[in-house]
Amino acid sequence: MTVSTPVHQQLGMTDAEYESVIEILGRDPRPAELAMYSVMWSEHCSYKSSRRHLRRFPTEAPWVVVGPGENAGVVDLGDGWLAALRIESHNHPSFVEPYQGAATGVGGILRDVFTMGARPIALWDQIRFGNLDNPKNRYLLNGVVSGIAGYGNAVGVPTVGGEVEFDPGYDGNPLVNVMCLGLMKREQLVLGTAGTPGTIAVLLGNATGRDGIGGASVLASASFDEESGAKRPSVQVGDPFEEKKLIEACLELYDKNLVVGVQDLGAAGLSCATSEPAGRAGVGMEVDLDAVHTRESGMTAPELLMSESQERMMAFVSPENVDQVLQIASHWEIESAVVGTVREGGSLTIRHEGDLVAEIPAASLADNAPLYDRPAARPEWMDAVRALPDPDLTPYQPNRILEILLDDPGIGSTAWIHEQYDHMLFLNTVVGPGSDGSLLRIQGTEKALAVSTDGNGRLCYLDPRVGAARLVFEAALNVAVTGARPLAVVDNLNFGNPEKPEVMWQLIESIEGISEACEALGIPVVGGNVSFYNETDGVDINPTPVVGVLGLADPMPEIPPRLSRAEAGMKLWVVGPRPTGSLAGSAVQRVLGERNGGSPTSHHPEFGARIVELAARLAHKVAVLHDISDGGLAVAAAEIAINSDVGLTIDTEHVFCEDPHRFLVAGPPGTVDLPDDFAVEVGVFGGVGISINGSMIPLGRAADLYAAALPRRMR
Amino acid sequence: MKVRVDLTRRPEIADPQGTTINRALKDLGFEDVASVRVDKVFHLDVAGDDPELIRQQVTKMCQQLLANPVLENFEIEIEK
Amino acid sequence: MKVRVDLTRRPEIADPQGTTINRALKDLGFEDVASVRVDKVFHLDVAGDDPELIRQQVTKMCQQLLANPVLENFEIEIEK
Amino acid sequence: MKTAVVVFPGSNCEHDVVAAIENLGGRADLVWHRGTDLSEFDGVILPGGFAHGDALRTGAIARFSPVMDAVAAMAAEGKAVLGICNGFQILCEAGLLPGALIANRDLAFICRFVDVEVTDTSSILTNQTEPGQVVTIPLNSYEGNWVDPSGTGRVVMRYVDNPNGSSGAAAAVANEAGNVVGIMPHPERATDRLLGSDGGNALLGGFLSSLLPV
Ligand SMILES: Nc1ncnc2c1ncn2[C@@H]1O[C@H](COP(=O)(O)OP(=O)(O)O)[C@@H](O)[C@H]1O
Ligand SMILES: [Mg+2]
Repeated sequence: MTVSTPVHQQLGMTDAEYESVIEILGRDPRPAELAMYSVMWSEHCSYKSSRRHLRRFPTEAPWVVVGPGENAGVVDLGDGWLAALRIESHNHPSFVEPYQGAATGVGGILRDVFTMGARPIALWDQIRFGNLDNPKNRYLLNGVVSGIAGYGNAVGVPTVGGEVEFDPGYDGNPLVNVMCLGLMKREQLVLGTAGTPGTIAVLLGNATGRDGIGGASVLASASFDEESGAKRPSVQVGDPFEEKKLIEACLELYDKNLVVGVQDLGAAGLSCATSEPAGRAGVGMEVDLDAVHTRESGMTAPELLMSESQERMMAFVSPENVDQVLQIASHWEIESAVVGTVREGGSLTIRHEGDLVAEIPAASLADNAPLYDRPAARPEWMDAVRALPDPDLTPYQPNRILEILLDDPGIGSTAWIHEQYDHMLFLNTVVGPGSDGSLLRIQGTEKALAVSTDGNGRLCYLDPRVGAARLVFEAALNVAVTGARPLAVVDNLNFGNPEKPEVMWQLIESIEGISEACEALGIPVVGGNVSFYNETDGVDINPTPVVGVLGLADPMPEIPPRLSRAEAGMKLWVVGPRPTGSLAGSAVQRVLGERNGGSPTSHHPEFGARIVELAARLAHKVAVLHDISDGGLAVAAAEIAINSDVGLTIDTEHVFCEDPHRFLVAGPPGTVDLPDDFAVEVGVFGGVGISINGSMIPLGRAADLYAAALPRRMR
Repeated sequence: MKVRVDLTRRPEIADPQGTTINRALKDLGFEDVASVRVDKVFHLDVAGDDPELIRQQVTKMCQQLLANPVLENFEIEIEK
Repeated sequence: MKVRVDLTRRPEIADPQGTTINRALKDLGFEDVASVRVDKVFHLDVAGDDPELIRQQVTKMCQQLLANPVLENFEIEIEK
Repeated sequence: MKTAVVVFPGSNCEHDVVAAIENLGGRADLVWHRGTDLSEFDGVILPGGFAHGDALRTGAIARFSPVMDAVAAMAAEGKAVLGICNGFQILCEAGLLPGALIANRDLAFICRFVDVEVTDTSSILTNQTEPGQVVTIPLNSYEGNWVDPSGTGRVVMRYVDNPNGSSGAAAAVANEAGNVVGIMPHPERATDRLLGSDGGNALLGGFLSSLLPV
């Protein structure tokens, strides 16, 4: 940037936005005030391009305790138990520094959840990269996985599942999303409110440094280009040890009922942690920046207000409890400081070194944030792409195609990833990574929670509405095959540059698709996140909405289905609509090097819901349930054979088709009663290989390909 | 030749480990310690006898693998 | 005063990191690298102006906390 | 008979250990690392986790926690002292067990079930098992690679297929008397078939049966 650029533009603000600040204040903003508006009104913090479209989501259900808008969604599990869930992206920071970017992403999503009063019990990661033949992508995958492991393992929250996708579209713009689930008793629920006048604001945790000044907000609100290197100094370093102490300290505060509200410090740091709780409570606040404990000397007011130093929380405490709060902080060996007092009226008044540095309406940072209705238009390339023919499979034997699929890093085993994550801590993980949804028991109850997270940029590129809807149905089915019924959805919308009408159209269509599916399944969206500007040198990523579905199994199946429970002599059935045979957007199309194209098979709302319910019921009776997704029936069936170490003979058509609402069942003949209107027997277990319509792979070879697909490329 | 490569963390980047070690030293009664920073050193044994060539080579290694420019600077010393 | 403490791994102790980095360097085509050892350095800032006293103090820190005699030796250098 | 489970800042397996002990009919209480009096306890377990964030070296700082004098005293009295994962690392740093733990051979964190074979039954961990008995328990560590230049460590359990380069494939190590044991995999995570294995019960059962009355 040249020196002559006005400050507000250097801070990423448009002239119009600057004008409305002047209008709100009735004067020119002071530097600290301008800094606050610039971060709070950034795309990342204000959702200014997506807000009006997010209203489309169904968000109500009798079991919703807290919907979108708070730090995390909260749903009622019965018997006094609540679950808190949220998903976040850390795409741009992870490209700049994969280890720290991913690590601080984990730290951030954890804070969103324990801010609500819940103990974080599990994490799921959704990570996307360009192809692994490019060393840069191997470096990124390695750094991101180490970062998630390094932070998640050390902070003591297991990462029990996730999702990984490779596509050239993510070259230069990897996606790193993380979802967190927390558990609490009803009494522990806390909101991000500043409470009533007189309430004291106590800053807990890490000292404030110049970390990530404008980091998340600026990085996540502007596209990459040659300059992105110049943005590097704002890299933040995660400290899981500090976060672990912060979690324990906060949970003790909730137990002892010592806080009226809590707000984590994430993007926009103190600016957000003071203005948002005050805004929500309709009060004002006096803040003394000199009280903030700092890591570096000589920090200016704008720096203190914009710093994104990690592992910090703001607790709002009644005066009589302040001493006890400070004691608990020191017991857990974390720093704490009284930094503010809640006041009548809506004014946020901030002092630094004796000067008044900001005096603004607290609510204006959120409520008056710009709201854009950006132009949207269906890309004109859509028709051509959707008209592309399906790949011709006739030159290939089925076993050859299956070999290629099992050897694909996006389809093969993810053990190389999830064995770097502690996925067993807390002794809840009944079904962990490596199958469909994860199943976590709630000890001391009959209940268990199931989660699956799913995304598919290739499908959403061909049809964002159908693609996004199918994701919700797939995640719901992944949850159902563990014996759970879907309860709620969180979504993470990873898109390109919203200033392009095509990208806005993709966003709106995806939101429509997610909403349709949620309505069909009767589940609400309780939280989410939007990540725009995922483009590099003008090229946008495939539209990549990611959804996480939470389900409740009550009771949990006594012996849950597992991919490893098939035995010789068992039969294999496929349940669901007859496949159309379409290969549009399929894994086969990709691994055969064909251009991503065609019109993906649409979802079927009533049918989708019925299939999910059927799977949830069957899960209490059968040995193996597995949903059909990437690689179609062939890969799903092979995964059962490989995990159970038993051969399998399949005889049916369209084995690589990925049509939605379908799952596999394995069990002894005659013991499983399936609705014969849409259940078909397709195979029998036994023998030394996986044989598809007479074309066979030795079981050992299939297992080796599947196991080595990822590690052999990372060596 | 023996080459020493010092990686030093950029000053503006937080060093949680150093902070924790500093706290531990204080707890042990070492009050006079103002700050602790933890860094890494590589000791390389590189074939060849032209210090300049080796320095160029090691510089490449640092840029490509050994150092993370986002977090740290590197310094190369040809020892003998 | 600024003090530099070098921990050097005892030769008989395996160095997985050094081995891994050495392999990675070879993969990148740096054939001339015979061996890589990775060690830790501490940069301490200690109050006081008597180098000898400070050396004694830092020696204590190393014996008590900073170095693990099973794994490593330490070397103290008073920088200024 | 009561067991102390020490909680250091950064520990994270303490609740799992208590649950596993109680699941076997034992009694266990959490003790914060600043406590100095363990006289009411018959044995002590240092649980897994990341005490002090593994700063400097795993266990290096935790070793100086006030509670460690009491732990050393119990070790000297012949009481049962068990370190699991990070607890193992702390016992080595404290000099209560020989050797030290360094980074895994392949420089990656490893979380998965591993088969571990009993090689020596005269320890508080293995006294209820048979020589050669193989149990399946989860490993969960980055610094699980035990080195012992002194050669004095007594390996009581070894990996069937050494996953991390540990010398002698050691998974669990005891002092001469056998009352102080460090184990790298997590027996408390293998106490219920539903979670994949109950192989840890034989080991924790051994620990409980070896608690001396005060
Ligand atoms: N990045 C990851 N981290 C942890 N577990 C993962 C990751 N990617 C995939 N998994 C696990 O691998 C299994 C298969 O993933 P996926 O193919 O996405 O399942 P599905 O197709 O049923 O949604 C799931 O159990 C998932 O949790
Ligand atoms: Mg699935």
